[in-house]
Amino acid sequence: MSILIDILLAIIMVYLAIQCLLTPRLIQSVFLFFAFGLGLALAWVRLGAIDVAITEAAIAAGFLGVLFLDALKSFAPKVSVKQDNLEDIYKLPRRNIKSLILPRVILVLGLALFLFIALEAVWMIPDGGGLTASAEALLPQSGVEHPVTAVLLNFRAYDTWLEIGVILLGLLGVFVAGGIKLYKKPGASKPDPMLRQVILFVTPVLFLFGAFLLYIGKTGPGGAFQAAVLWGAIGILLHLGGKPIFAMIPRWLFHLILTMGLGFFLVLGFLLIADGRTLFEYPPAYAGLLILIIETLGAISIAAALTAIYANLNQMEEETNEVEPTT
Amino acid sequence: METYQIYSLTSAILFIIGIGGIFMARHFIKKIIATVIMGGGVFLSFVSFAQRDAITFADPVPHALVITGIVVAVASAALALALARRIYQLTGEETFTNDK
Amino acid sequence: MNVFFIIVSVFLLLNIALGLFRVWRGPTIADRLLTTQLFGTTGMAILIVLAGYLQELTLLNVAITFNVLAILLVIGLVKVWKIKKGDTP
Amino acid sequence: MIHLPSSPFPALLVGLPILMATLSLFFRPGGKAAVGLMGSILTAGLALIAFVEVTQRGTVIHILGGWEPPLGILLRMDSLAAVFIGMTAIVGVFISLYAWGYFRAQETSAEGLPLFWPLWLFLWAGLNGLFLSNDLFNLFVTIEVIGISAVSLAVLTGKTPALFAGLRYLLAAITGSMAYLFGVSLLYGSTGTLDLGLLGEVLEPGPTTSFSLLVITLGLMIKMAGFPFHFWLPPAHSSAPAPVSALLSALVVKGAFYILLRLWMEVFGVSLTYAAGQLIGLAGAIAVIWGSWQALIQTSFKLIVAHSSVAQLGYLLMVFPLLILAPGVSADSADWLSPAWTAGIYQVIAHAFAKASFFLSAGLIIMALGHDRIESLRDLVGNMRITALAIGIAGVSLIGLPPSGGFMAKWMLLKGIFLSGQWWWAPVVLMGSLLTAGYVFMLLRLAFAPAREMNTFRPVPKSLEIIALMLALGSFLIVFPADSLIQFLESSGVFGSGIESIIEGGVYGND
Amino acid sequence: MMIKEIITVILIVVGCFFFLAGTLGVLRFPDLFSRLHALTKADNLGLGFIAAGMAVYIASPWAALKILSIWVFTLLASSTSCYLIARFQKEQEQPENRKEQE
Repeated sequence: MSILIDILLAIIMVYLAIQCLLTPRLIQSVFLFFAFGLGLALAWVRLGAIDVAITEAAIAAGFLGVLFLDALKSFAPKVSVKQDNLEDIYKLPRRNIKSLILPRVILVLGLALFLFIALEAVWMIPDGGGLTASAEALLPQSGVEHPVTAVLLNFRAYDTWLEIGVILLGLLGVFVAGGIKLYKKPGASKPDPMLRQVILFVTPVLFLFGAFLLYIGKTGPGGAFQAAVLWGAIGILLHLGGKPIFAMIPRWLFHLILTMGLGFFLVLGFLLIADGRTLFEYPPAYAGLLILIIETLGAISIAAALTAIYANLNQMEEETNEVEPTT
Repeated sequence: METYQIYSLTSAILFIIGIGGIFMARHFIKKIIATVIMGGGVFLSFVSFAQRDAITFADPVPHALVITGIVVAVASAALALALARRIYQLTGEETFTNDK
Repeated sequence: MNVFFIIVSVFLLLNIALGLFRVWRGPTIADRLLTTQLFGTTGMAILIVLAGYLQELTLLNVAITFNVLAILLVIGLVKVWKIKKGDTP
Repeated sequence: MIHLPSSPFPALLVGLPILMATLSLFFRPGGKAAVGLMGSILTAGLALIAFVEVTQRGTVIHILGGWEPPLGILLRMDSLAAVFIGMTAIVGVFISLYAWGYFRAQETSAEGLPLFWPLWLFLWAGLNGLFLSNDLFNLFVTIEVIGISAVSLAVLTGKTPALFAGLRYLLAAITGSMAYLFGVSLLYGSTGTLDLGLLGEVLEPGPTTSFSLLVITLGLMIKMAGFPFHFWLPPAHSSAPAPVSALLSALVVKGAFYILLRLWMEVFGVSLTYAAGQLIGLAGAIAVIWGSWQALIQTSFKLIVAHSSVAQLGYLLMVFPLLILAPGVSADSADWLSPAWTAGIYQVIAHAFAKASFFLSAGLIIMALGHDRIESLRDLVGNMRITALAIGIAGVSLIGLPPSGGFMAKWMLLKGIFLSGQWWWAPVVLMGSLLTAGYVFMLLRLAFAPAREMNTFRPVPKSLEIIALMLALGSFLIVFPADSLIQFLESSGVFGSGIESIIEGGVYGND
Repeated sequence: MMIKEIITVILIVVGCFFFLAGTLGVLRFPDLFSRLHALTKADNLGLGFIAAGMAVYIASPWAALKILSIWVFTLLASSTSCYLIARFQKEQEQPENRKEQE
């Protein structure tokens, strides 16, 4: 009976995914992408993955959605807007369709075949049993009570550490690709009074709810990444409200905040190695405390990185400084 | 048919839709969205198997992997967006058709 | 009671599916955007109902996360359209 | 339980570059370079110490967090990983030295340029992590670290062609890693473990395994620019700054090959089919011919070198069919397997040295001329003697003339081809060498030709030329320790004894 | 059935009715503004009823607070975005933009 929910949800998700890619207008693609994210979050809920659902809501639909929306601003044509109906702004240029038909037919047929094999593979999958039992057995030694947090920050802490590095790396990549715009104060935009009210109201909520998610990560769904996005949202809001925090603090402090999570994690690991243990092998008595510190610092760092990614992208078009040729 | 099977089949479909989108969509943004959809399919398959392997709770390892994976995918998508916007800013191109 | 919750969830999902018809039909962009909003509200309702059905109160956290970030999205939207208005004389 | 000696080196090899990368962020451009160079030298030194440790103690492991697989992650440094890490260290430190001089000699204001150092150290950490990793998902994270840092490095100049190439590269990389991850998901679902060693023991053939083999192989082939997916490589490698091109070509694409080799040999042993091997070999063969041909008709130096990379990577793909004998065919000699995969490793090393040297020379030529159109290479010998020498030596190794490392690789490949009875690959190897000779000699002929008009060669730092030359010489020097190197590779006991015995004996030497 | 459950059922059924009304409005009403009106009013009311119903069912003050905040936030987001969509449409209907309408 409850399977009806799943079937409907699956159909809706597939429809949204296809429609999102087929629709000719960019703005609609982005909106359908939010809807797809919501559908996916419902699917995670149905599969009992609340942590994943919160992450999806926070970072994949929320943060990425904001980035996509911001990109729409950039892709709006800068000339000849007034002649056209606004509807057509995001319409893609039409090109010769005929030359594309044959390769596309071949591609679609190939994909259909691939889909068939994939479905067979997924349907016939043997039951491997998973690692639930071993995770459950070792959970008491991990320092936390929530199994997903235990895996993320203790059993597979190495992956999580690298992942914090990946976010920092993403920020560096954005710097390289778009120029470092972060430290410049944005152009004189008069702050919107209504926006300021909203920010005043929402910021404490974001902060408190983020802290709440971080805190309950020890015992239930929630944790550093989800909290980080909510805290990052504060930075984004402040940026939108004309208060770019990273342009206002000294640079070394910004770098410190940015690298704090990764650095503390790593230095702790090295100290543990010096102590004759292995990387990230916490002493059992302190495991809970260390995980909490790592999560807090990590969340702040990730929040800073996400804010910086957004702020840098948001200011990308502020001034066009041509890059001089090098090679 | 069990719940997890519906979602694992859906995951394969989303995966293929994503691949198709990456090849067939022309606009940069749509290609990037397609990679995210493809990733969604992959993560869905992880989590669907986790639900199958549930005992007292669902298998936490795939959940953790998926959280890591989502964050990594978002970081790559952000970089891709930065590149796409920079290209548009410098050349006005929004597809690969005229690059060289 | 569980059966009732399932029926409600299915009903709400069907509601979304119906709304998707508008996405397909249009005719204006605003119409299509509207439906995404319908999806958002209905999705919240489904999350709340599922929270009761699965006896899993943490689902409410998912809904709250979605909500607070939806506000961020809306503010971002204001910004996008403001820029565009600047372009139109 | 695992009976292998534990060592802190694997963890340090990943941690140290990231620590230095993080530190370098705090400095201004000049300081970034200094910290970055120091980080490179420290990492290289650490890698060599770790290499020596492996030669003495054999395979060492590092159980992260003290949690054993399947729940935890294990870093394993066996002889194969040690060889790759050592190669990365040597090539990496030379390229770092070159980059130090190269970026100082450029008068440029591209804002991102100082970020070369943190990005490169992250890339190095990712490569070390990849070579050491023994966990399918961790491999995904490391290839993402490598992918993001490689793309960022490729667009360092911020110019339009580089941006286009970078976006193409990034989209290809994401597609590849997501395809890989889908395979990982299916493998985890069907076995309940992510650890390579355990997976090899419990994996059973079936449609799911075959499909994951397919998507993982396709995904990694996209990452290593294997034949139908090579489209992103030439623009990305040719539009990057010279030290970055060298890194991308010499090291980054080898990461995907390393995973592919490990997975085929250690994990998928039972479910490999003869046809799968032949198919991937065919892709390699086409890449060899097509890439070399494309290199022959290019008119810019960097594009020649980039297309030549496609061809040389094709040789790596041709290793895979040799690992699987045709049904019913028994090999002439018992040890048919060893020449095949050691040929792959040798090709990786020889190509890393030669191609790094080529790209570094290309950077010098651009520095001297302002462009890299090949007709201007006339009288290169008269103006930049050392660079011309480097190109010549590296070219000889690329062709595979004795006594170069490239020759060793191709000779062992041919040996593997004939021992496994798959003679039809031999003409491809020879044909590839012939075409390679074509473009290398075309370059050399131009270099020796008298100048037609006054070519204005600006002076370039001699130290940079010497670095390029030393890398070229490196591709010859690797021949001398060949016997001990092969012995060392085989000593890891992972691949040496053939696929069947791996499955029976287990990987950790457990009992 | 307990009285609590009866209240829940009634509230949720009323909520569902509003949702249905909203969707039908979106499907059937002739122009954007009436569709907008239908959707905002109906869905927010519907969500309110369902939220109230579930709050009664779960019967924990902490959860009730969360549900209330979900409702408030959804109201905030949806009314702002409705206003935006309406303004967007208004801009399109400026004389120089009038070209494609229905």
